[in-house]
Amino acid sequence: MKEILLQSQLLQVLPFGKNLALAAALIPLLPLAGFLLLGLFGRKYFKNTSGIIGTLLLLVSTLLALYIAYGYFFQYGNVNGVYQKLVPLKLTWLEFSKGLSIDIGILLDPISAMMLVVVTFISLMVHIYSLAYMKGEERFSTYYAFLGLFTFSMLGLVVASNIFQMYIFWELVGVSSFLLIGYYYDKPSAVAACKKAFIVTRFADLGFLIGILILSFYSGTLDFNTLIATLTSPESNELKSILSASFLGISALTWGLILVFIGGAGKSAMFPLHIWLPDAMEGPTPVSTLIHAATMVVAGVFLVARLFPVFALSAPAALNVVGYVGAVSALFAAVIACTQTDIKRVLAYSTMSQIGYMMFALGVSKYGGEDGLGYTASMFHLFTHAMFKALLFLGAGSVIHFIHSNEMKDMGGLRKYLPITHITFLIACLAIAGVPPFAGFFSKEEILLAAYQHNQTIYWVALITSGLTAFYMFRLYFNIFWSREHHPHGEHHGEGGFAMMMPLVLLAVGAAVSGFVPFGNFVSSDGSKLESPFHLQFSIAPVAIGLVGIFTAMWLYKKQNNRPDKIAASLSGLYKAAYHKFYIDELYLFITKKILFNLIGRPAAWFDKNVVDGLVNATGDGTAVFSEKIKGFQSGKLQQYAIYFLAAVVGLAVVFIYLWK
Amino acid sequence: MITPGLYHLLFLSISLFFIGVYGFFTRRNLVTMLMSIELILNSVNLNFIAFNKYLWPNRLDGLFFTIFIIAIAAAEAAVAIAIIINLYRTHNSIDVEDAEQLKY
Amino acid sequence: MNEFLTLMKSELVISIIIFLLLFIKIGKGMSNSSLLILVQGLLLANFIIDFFAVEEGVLFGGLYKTNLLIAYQKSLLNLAVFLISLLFADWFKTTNHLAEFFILMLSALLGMFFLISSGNLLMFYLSLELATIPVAAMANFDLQKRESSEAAVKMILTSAFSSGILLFGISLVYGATGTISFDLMPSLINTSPLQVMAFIFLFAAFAFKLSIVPFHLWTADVYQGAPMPTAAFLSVVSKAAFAFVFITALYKVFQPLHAVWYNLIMLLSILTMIVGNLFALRQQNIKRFLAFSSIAQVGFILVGISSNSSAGTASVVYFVLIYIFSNLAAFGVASVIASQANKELISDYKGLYQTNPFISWMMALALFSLAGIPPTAGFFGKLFLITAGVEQANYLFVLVVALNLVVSLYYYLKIVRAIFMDKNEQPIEKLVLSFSVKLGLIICAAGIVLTGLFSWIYDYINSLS
Amino acid sequence: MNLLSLILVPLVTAIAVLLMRNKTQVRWTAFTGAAIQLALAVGLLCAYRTARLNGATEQMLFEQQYKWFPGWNISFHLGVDGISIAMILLTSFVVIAGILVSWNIEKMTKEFYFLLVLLSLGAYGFFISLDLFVLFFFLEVAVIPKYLLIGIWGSGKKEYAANKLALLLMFGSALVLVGMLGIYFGNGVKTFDLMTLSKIHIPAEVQKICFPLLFVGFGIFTALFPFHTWVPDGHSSAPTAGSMFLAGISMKLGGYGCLRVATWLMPEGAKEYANIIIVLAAIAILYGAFATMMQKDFKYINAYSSVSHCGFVLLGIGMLTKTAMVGAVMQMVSHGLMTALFFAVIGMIYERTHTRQVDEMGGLLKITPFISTVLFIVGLCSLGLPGLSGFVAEMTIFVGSWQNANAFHRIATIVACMSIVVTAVYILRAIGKVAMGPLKTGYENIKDAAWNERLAAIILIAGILAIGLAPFWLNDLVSPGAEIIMQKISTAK
Amino acid sequence: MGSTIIFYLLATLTLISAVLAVSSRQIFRAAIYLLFSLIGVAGIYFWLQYDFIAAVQIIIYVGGITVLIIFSIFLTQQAGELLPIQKMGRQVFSAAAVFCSFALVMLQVYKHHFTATAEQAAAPSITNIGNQMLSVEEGGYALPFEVVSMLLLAALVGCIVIAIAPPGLPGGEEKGKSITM
Repeated sequence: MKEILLQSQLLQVLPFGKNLALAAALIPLLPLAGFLLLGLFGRKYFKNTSGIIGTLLLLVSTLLALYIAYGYFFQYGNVNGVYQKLVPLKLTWLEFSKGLSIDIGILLDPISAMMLVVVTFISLMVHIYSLAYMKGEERFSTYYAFLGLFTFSMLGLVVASNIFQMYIFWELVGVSSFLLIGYYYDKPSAVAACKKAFIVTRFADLGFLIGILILSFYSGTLDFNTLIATLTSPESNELKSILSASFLGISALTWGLILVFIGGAGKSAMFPLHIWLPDAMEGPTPVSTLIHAATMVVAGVFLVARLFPVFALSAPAALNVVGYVGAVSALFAAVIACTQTDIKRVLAYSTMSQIGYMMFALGVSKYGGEDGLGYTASMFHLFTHAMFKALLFLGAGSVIHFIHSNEMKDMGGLRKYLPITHITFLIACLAIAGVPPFAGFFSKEEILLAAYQHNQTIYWVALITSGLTAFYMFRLYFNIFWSREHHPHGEHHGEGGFAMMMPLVLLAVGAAVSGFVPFGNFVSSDGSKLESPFHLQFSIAPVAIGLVGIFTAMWLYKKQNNRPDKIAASLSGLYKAAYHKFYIDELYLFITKKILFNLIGRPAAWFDKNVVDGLVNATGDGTAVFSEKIKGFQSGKLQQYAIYFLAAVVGLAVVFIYLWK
Repeated sequence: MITPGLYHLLFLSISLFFIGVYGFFTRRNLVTMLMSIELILNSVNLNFIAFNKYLWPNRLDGLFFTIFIIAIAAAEAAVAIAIIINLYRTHNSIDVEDAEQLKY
Repeated sequence: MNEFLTLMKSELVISIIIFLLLFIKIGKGMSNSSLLILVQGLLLANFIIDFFAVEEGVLFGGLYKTNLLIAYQKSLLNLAVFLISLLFADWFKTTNHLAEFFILMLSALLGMFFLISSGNLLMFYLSLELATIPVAAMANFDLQKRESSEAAVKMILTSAFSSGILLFGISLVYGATGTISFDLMPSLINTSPLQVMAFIFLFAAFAFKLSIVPFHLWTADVYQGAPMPTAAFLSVVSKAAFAFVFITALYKVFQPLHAVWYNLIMLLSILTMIVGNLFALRQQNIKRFLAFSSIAQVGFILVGISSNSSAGTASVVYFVLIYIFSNLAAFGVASVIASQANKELISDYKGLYQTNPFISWMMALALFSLAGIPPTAGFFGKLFLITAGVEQANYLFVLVVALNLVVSLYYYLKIVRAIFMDKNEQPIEKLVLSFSVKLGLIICAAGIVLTGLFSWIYDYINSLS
Repeated sequence: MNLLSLILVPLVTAIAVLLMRNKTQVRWTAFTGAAIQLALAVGLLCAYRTARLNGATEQMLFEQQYKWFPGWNISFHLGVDGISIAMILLTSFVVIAGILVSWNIEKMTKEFYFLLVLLSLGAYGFFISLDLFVLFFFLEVAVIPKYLLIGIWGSGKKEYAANKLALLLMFGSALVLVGMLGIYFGNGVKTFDLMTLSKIHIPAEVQKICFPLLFVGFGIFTALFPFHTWVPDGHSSAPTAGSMFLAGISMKLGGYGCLRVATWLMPEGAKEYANIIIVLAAIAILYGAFATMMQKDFKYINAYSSVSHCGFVLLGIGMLTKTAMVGAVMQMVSHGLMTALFFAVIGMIYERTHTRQVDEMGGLLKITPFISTVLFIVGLCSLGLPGLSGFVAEMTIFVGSWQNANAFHRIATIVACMSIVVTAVYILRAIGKVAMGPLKTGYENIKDAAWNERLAAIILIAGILAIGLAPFWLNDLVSPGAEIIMQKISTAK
Repeated sequence: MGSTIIFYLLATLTLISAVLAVSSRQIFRAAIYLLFSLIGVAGIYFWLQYDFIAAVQIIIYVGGITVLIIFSIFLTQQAGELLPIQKMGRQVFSAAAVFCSFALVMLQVYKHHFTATAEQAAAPSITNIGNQMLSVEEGGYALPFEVVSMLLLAALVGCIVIAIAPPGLPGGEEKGKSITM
């Protein structure tokens, strides 16, 4: 098979290291193998061992990813101080026309190498965690199969060398997310949630698709490297034509990029396409960790980062859109997060808010050099966020595992029962609140700095959000672990053993120390090294505002009291609106149910049934009626027949003698 | 008084023809309808003879046609009458309007 | 004398059979079943003999003509009559007048042979009467039935009337041209109004025999009332013969009036198809239904005739061959059911498939062939008719013709639906098929399927015309 | 490779089916025939590729020509190119799956299989014939089996549906007939031979009349709006295998005809009417999708979705770019496999739950994991999930459509793209109601798929995956054919 | 002049009898009027000097067919009963149709310029007729003669079967008697 592919020149392998290509290819393929193995035979043969199989396969993947990342960052990736974009493997998957083809390939550059590590690592953590968390589930092997599918898809997405390849895996990620959210398929709420997630992201993907069509049409390629090269070199004809083509006064390039961004916004739950994310918490908690906190939701950020040169160099207007959407989402989600009582929903809104951070960091960034700080910061935050948000979710998972409820009101005082969870959760909270020296502090600092340098409005929004973040995280923390005393009922089953604790601890370490990674050395907008400056005086304000948030939360929630209710009452309008997520869901429901269904779907069905069908039936009925009408000619009267006979003869004679010669 | 010629004969035969046709259309008795048919055939005969006499006397085609028509008329009449008699047996009537069972 | 024997072989054989039957009848008489077997044997022999020593020639100073195509056409008619003798065995066995029936039928067949071979208007007229009057008598052979006598009366009187019209037309043609010979007429005929009128009078008689709308009104009534074999004979043999002679008349004799008759036929073919289809849609009685369906089929034949080319002739002859198989199979099945179960309504056919799968399939096959659905031969037949006919026509005409195909499918499917799909508490009980009926149906089925697929059949006809 | 075998095998199978004595024999005979045919189809693919690799450059390979009605210049002319082979493969997959799925038919088994095989015979013949007349012959051969299959073994308003289907399809073929004759007499040579016709220039005024006739005629088969009305009723009333054949094979006859006959022979006509085609196709796509959203009957859902999906085929053809045309062929193959599988699954579910109302089902994933999994796969394929065939086809069409750089084509493409969202909505809604949610009472004891159903599903899924995972082979197969059609179009005025 | 008057007299007789034959309400009288009309036509043949045809007309029509008709009237009609009157609408419509057709045909006939042959006339003598009737050569009528004889035979057979009443019908024979020729 391989020979045939090579012969037909569909498959290209860089001359440079077959091992690298193989290793890189194996990273996504191993989880895929896990999916196939467990999906096809898991129920029958690996009922109990599927978790181990999946985990082991992923472990290998993780090691390979580390190997690749190490090799890339420290051995061959950096040529003359600039990180190269390497394509060790490329398979022509579907050729539309000359030059325009979907290739399945592997693109290695700093962000994809970084993402490989993040995805495999978080996924591995989740795999391990799930060994205990999902133990005894009926569809245990299916679960691991789906996890494998998701990991495969996500890895395929991050290494995509071709924009269409990214779209392919983008969709696959969506569907694995759908399957995992709907894991508890007999719960109607889960079914609704998974459908919602899929459809909303699908809607956004429509934008992505059309964006791809626009970009590919003008650039004549789907390959990322070529695409970026053509659309960023000012003298290329392609760039000229895409800039000169315009619709509603906006250039085709801007349109294309905005549409692509809509796809990213959908997946990353940016306002107003965020509505699926909170509902997606219906899935098992480890799934939320993996998909809806650490990996899939940052795909949008990754996408913008992937096309960043084009955004930054050729379509700053589109980049502005990215920035503002990110900022709005960050603030918006933070406000809602303050009011939610379901702990996973709080975390979900927090995720949305943090991704907003990453987005606007990209939005305020420029290409190259010092101005590219936002880009580096965004990626940095992506990296650290993955750690602490995964930790938060897994911690929440432990809590839910213990309590069997998602609601804050059922919790409180758990610090005694769940000590490890408590500590790790606290670390994560500190990290996300931006308290030094935890990871979040460093990445957030850079983002705020970048925003401060380029866009003051966004900076202030970000600052407020930062305070709110600290507040709602500690609201959560205090509500779970402090507040009222817990009175456990029924049997007591500890923290869930080693399998659940080990990921927590590992991630806590990550959340604690990953901020010290000199990120700018590795990831920057133009591939060259970026010294990330550290301004002590600048970080006072964010840290201060974060501490204010933490202490407010402490004041309100550490002990059970009625202060929160009072405040909620005094802010009743705002509180209610935020509690109801600003009624965005209702708005969507109105649009879909009332407008789409009633104004388009129903008329279409009606039209089909009555007009189109009706016409056909009417033709039939009309013929029958007509046939009934003329039956009088066949009256059975002999003499009438003779009269018709004569009349016909004479009539025809007249016609042909006088009229129709 | 004009000396009779071809056109007189044709007028006669065509009149006879349409008198027969009229009879065929309006007579309700089957036997009288048959009589109308005989009138029609006679008019045709007259036509043939007239054409033969006035236009094409070189050959006797018209004459022979007439002879054969007369023979056929006899055969036809015989069969028709047989059928009518049978109809009379089954319907007990030879009114054409009683034989209108088959229709539409 | 030898010449007479070879050229008029078909007619002589038929005459001999007629006289043979006459003697048998006058003499001791035979039981119906043995007589039937004898007749079937004779007709088979006749059919086979007719294939040998076929020659072309002219007799009686031009009154009688024959050539290979005419001989082939006669063979087709022979075949049809033979099939009739097989398929309607059930009816034949119950009648009191079997020999007479065949005498009349063969006389009519003889008339048709002379008709096809006729060389002048007198022969044409006489053989036309010979082909008609016995059939009218045949229509009355269900002597006790009211419908039968009504049908016979309608047939004899309307055909007498149409003969009157025909004769009137002939006399005008004679007056205008001074000849009744087909050979001389083409050079003498022109488009003067009188001749056009005379032609239309003549045409009306053809139209009457072929049941072209609006001269078709007798058809359904007669088919419905007449005994099954008579109806089948009328709808298949008689129509075929008149179609053949119609072609000769139009293509050879009235060629100078082509401009007139082309338009006339185009107009009437559309009218015939539409009216035939519209009436067939609402029929309940199978015989009446088949009558209207055959009217619609004639519309298609007219399309082929309108081509005015040898392709037209070939396709008409070919279609007639297929039509013989299809229509006779349909009539045959209807006859089995009518004779044994005494049911003639389409609604009685509901659930037939449950009890009688064989005849159900035969009926379906026949109907599909009539509807022109491949792989049955009807598809080819219709398609070639249309192809031949549309060569000089416009798209609209072709479209109307094609749409009529769709409408006709609707009512053929109605019967198929009744047979195969509709539920019935009391379906027709299991019927016993005699050997001859089975044989007849199988021959028809083979014909329906193979005539189309074996293209040499068409090629042969094409080479004749 | 003798192409005649593609016709003879079904023919022999059909006759053998009639001769068998009991139902088991009938089933195995039909199955064997279908299996041989599948092997032949795959063998044909291999032989074709080998021949091409060995440098065969003719447009059609394995050509055969027999005399058939030479008086009309008709010949039994057979030959295949990549497009035909793709369709033949599709047919053989669907046929064998259809036969397997119908394993439990007890009512008139022999007749049922006979008609199925006859239908497949029509399809095979259609795809390999290179003579318009022969093509038309096989097109119509397939009509009556459909009618009987629906009318006898169907359910619901089966007689109405069967009638409607037969009449509308006949209406379509009537239009084809007129167009065909128009070409025959309009080309000056009086030939039905496609290869000859493709080389001569049919006068523009003839094309202007015949193209719409042929395109609409064939279009009716492939659910061209507004002549699609037979699709919902026909599909939903048919027995499972009937629906599979209808949607999987029969509708493809139309698409193939539109491409091979109308577009290829009459490029000027195609150019003239391309915009109308696009508008109709776009309407069909979106309108079909919206109409699907409102359906409650499972079979109607898939039937309407077929309208929508087949709209893509016509859109791809109407766009008149090579890529879109390749996409159209791919969509035909893909939709054929997918919709056949979909109907198969619906049939399996219906046999177990005895209802087709999605509201009355629920939670089937719990008790019938195999069937439900297949339902998921086919649903995802329908909504265009990468890795499954639907995605490949649709994306090819989109990319190809987008190559027309003007607002009209752009809008049509975007409209078509929008349907993928609507598709997601109705597919997920259906799957959600049927497979997910709490298990409805009364279904606790139903059994999962039997071996024959599993095999059928696996065969079709294999086809779907073969295209979805490795589309390049199909692309390679189809592209040269599309290229030739495009060449004709680009040289036309 | 005399022959002219005779022609007009014969023509008048023929037409008036014909009109009466199709309008009389007494069927027997109608038959007699038909007889007169046929005799009138025979007279015209005489007048045209086609004696043979005139004789045939009288023998077959007057002697044969009319008698046949009168017999059938006796067989099927209660004597003295008046014939039913056709509906007025039908009468008017028929008359109109007939008149229009008549007008058209007459118009065409009168407008048409008939040409006549210049060749020598053949005498319609019995010898000529007899010779031609049995000749098989060009201009002979042996074959039509045969055809007509076959027709008469067939008609005879048909008449016998049909007119002899089967058992069970009014006027039928006794049950069980088979009908032979």
